[in-house]
Amino acid sequence: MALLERLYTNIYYLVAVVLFVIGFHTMLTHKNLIKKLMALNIMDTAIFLFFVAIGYRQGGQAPILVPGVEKFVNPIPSALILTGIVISVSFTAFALALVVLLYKHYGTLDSDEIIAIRGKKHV
Amino acid sequence: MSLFLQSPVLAVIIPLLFFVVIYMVERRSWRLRNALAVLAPLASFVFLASNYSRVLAGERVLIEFPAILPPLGMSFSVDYLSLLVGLVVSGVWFLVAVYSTEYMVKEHAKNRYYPFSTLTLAGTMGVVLSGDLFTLFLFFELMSLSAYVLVVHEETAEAMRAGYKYLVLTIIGGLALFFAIIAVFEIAGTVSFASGGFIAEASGLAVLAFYGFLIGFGIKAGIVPLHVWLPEAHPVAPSPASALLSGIMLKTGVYGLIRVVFNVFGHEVVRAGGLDTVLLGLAAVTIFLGSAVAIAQDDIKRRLAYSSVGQMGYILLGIGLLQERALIGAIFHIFAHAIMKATLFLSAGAIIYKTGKRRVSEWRGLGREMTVTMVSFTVAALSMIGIPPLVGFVSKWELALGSLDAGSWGFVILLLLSSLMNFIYYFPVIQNTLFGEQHAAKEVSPKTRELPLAMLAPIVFMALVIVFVDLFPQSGVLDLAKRAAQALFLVVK
Amino acid sequence: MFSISHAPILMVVTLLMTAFVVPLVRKNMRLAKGLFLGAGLIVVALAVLITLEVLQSGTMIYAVGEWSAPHGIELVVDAFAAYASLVVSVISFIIYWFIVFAPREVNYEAGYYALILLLSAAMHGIVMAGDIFNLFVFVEISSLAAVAIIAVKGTKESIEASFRYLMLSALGSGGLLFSIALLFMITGHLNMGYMRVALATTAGQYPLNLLTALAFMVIGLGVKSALFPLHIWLPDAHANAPTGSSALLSGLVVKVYVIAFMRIAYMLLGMDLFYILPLRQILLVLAALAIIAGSVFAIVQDNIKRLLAFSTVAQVGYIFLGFSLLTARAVEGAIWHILIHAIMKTLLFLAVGVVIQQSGYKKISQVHGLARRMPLTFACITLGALSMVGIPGTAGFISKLYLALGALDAGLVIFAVLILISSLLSAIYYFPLIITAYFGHDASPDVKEPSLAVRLPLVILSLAILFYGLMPSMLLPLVRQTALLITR
Amino acid sequence: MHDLILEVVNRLLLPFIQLFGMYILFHGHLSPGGGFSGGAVIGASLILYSLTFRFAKVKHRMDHDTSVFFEAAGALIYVGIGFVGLFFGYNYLTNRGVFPLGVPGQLWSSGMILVITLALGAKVSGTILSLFQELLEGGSDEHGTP
Repeated sequence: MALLERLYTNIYYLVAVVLFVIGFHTMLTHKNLIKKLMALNIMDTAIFLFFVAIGYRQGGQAPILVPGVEKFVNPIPSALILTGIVISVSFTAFALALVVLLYKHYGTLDSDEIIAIRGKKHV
Repeated sequence: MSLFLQSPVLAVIIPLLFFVVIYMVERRSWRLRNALAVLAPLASFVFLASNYSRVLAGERVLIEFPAILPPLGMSFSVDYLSLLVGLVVSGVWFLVAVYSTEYMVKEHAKNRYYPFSTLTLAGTMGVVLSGDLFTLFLFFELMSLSAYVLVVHEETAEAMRAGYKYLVLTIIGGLALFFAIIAVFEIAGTVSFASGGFIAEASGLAVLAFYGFLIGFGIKAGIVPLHVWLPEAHPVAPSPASALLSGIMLKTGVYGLIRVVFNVFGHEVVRAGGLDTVLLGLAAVTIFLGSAVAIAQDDIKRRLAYSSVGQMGYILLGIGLLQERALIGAIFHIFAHAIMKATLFLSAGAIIYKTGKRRVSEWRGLGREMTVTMVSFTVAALSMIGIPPLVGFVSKWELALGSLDAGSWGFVILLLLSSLMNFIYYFPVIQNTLFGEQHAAKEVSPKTRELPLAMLAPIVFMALVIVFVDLFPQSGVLDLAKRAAQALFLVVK
Repeated sequence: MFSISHAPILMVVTLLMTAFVVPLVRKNMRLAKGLFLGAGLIVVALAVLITLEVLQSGTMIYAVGEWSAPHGIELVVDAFAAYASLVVSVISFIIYWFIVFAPREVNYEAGYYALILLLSAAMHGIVMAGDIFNLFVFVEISSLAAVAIIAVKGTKESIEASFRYLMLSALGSGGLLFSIALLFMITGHLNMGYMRVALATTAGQYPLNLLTALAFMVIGLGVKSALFPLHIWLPDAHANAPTGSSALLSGLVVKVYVIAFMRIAYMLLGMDLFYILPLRQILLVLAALAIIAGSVFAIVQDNIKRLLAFSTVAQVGYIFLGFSLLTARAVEGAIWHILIHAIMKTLLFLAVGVVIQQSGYKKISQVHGLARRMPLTFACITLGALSMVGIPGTAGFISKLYLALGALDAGLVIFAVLILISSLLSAIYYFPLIITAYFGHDASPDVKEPSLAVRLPLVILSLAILFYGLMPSMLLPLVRQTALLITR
Repeated sequence: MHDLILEVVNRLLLPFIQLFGMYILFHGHLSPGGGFSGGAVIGASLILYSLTFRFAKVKHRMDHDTSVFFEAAGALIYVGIGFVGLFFGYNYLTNRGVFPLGVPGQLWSSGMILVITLALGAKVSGTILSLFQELLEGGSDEHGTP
């Protein structure tokens, strides 16, 4: 029972870790570059969830100090994660641009094939 | 700034400057280039010689630049040993430079040879005149790396191979030295030479450092297990460069060892650590193997190179005995061997220059056409064998006496054995060339005549030195060697 | 009005603003180039001012927006930050110069300049940040810009390399962010000074969190700084980038992440904690592996730029080694090596880039006798290589000297020997290039030296190598102070 | 491709999306939201517009240069406004004491934050659109300004 209790109170962290592992696994096992990118985003999301969960309080509201708001979440993690999201978006956008170019040059999105093509050129 | 104008520093800086100047003017005028290349060692010689009276009065000239490369600092010093070795280096270098102006006419890439020869001189003078281990190391590397250019001068596949071997071993040696120096610095907090040494005891790290020095200097000096580059690198270089490599640059290795044994560790610590046994063992192997292998060589320059290995063993023996008279022999042999080997390489080079024949077996009867050259060769060879009153005899005599003083009969026998082997590999050459019949007269081109003066004069001059130094004790070489050895054994703690 | 205290933020802002303006004036390339160089020069001047100020009156703390710590964002300019931004600004200005005057290698030049300025701004931000999240943001900006300046070349190899770099870099960022989250959980702060104070009491309570955080930190910054087993992206990325980018990436960017790591170690963890945790041993082992493996991989390379890239892996190992040995002289060696390797590797990459541009030869086996056609360039390469090997009289000797002395101070003779072995290995991989170039026989007759303006940076860097090889006293006080910060 | 339903619905929706984006921008200092979220909404609306109507037509209205201009100008305003603090003798990016702060909770309050939010909105929407255009144009002159 204590274990369940503990799991429940840490549910956000738990989910974050599970998401992270899913992302990591996908990234390692899938050959498709787009899927790799999606996996990367899942991992990022997991970390964001983790970070936001640090500052979350059950039933808390947005931390804007107007009358009526008594219980609010810690604003710092949220603010940081906003930045994190921006960074993640830029990464993704840039990576997509590169993927487009890669497809143009190699005609495939399969990482193994790309390596094979590149390897042939070297020989 | 005035510090830089002190004469010992100038003896090092001038060749360095000349390197730059030669590099700049060589495309405009080859005459100026050659003149500068000859002038550089002469200037070094003069600047160093100007310290003669000061040093002989017992003063140790010391110039320090602590600002350069803290925490080690840089310093130059002149004492008896550096004076003797420095004068030998610059003097022989001057003669070889004169010789090379004529010899190199037939060679390619002269614009590379002259500046790098001068740069090597700067390195060598720096090694000899350094006042601490770090300065020594710095110039040692400068010398070794610029000498690489001389080794591979011919650019044949053989030369490149030999050069690469030389380069790798040089780097290994440099790193071993580097390790040893920082270990010394770690132990003692200083790297400046002090009479009697500054290492207190032969601790584990100190012994490790000693082996580092042994490897570093041993590679340069061609001590036997580390000599592998030498018989390949010396013969492939142009003859004047061979003379410099064999006659002079090997000496920097043993010079460094002398400094390490007497001015860094101190002979007492070396003896206490049992390190002299290592030196003696190596010396015995070096003497024996160097001489023995030389017999089997037919290529004259290879034979001379192996002979150098054996001769380095003598000097190492003189150091390892840790005995004053033996050290006199060793220091004197630095001078004697430099002169003898330079004469041998230059005259052998002259023959190759004239006839293109490198093999001893092809030299039959050449002495009739190039009599002066071959007589000089003979004088140097006899001196190598140890015939009195030539210089080679003096060093062997002192070494043998030193061995007796130390109670090591075995080394006397070894010296005699080595002399015998010297005889075996030099005498046939002399016999063949001077007295042999020309068995195939057609092969010798009819134009084989005596050498041009610029090549002949240095050879003859050195041959005369070999003959007369010992006959005129007032020349002071032996005296200087004695004083140097005494100073090294002086313990001031 | 503008007192010296604003200089730190002005450095970042100058570069950022120029980065945004340059694409707007892309129709007028002369103006764009002028702005590009001007910004670089201003930053060099500011860095010199900051350095003098820090040497005179100690650490500068700049609270952005008048919000002071723990809530606000601070720039903490201590001796280390001043030193690092001096190195970054000077070396990157030399590279700017080269990029502007060398033959162009990219299509969209103004964009390229903008990216490089952005990268420089981020690097200055990283070395000065006093707030770990701010540091993270700058790390991200620099990572993106670093990837972009590889991809701008537009060849398929460069795009493939930059994509791989991007993915690994993103993974590293994830790790870094995760570790920041964990550290924030333990300490409740983001300002590194406050975090250290909080850690003093809470580190014992949450050892697992702390260890996990540090593991992710090592992985995150390790990927970005190419610490040995995480270096796999580096050779391709650095070898396929345009010349200026290669120099910038190998000479500075990789090292800035090491600096970030060092700053986190002493500002956030405190060296006591660093010593207690197994971090030091792990880093020592990884650094040793990096030194050996980087050198061994470099030996088998024929492509010159790949060779240089692998050599960077080994050299980063030196910096980590010196830092984690933690004796005063070893740390000084590591700090020297940050500067000296920046000089050497920039010189080598620029010079090799010049060779490739002028002759089209990319491999060691192709450069036969090229030194006769390009004597100055190859003289510079030779000097750089000698310095890499650590020949005394060149700058590379200084850092090796200090590192080896530091290893002996720490009683770890094995690491001193390791440094020597690695020097030997670098000799083995650098000398064939030089020997081939000087002694080969079929020189291509139509290859020429580049213009004077392109040769100038090479000459300046070569002179710097000689100067620091013999007279390092000029920067010595700064290096000493920096080392004191870390080892106190 | 010409899809009537898509176009009509789009025409109807677009003003509301953009208005919402504007709302988020202007209330960035009062409620959850701000420069990035608002800019993203506006940028997304522009992408939607480009997707629905033919690309050439959109290009005529808002070409790549314009989006790049917004991108750079937004960032410049943000960076530039920090200097105002310097001119008044404060640190970079200072708000308090330099700008009128107003009454908390009202639209015109909190000094320069609103200006920054708007600049960021321009920057973000410009960036998103220019990235999209970049991808459409096939990255012929690749420059990935993040």
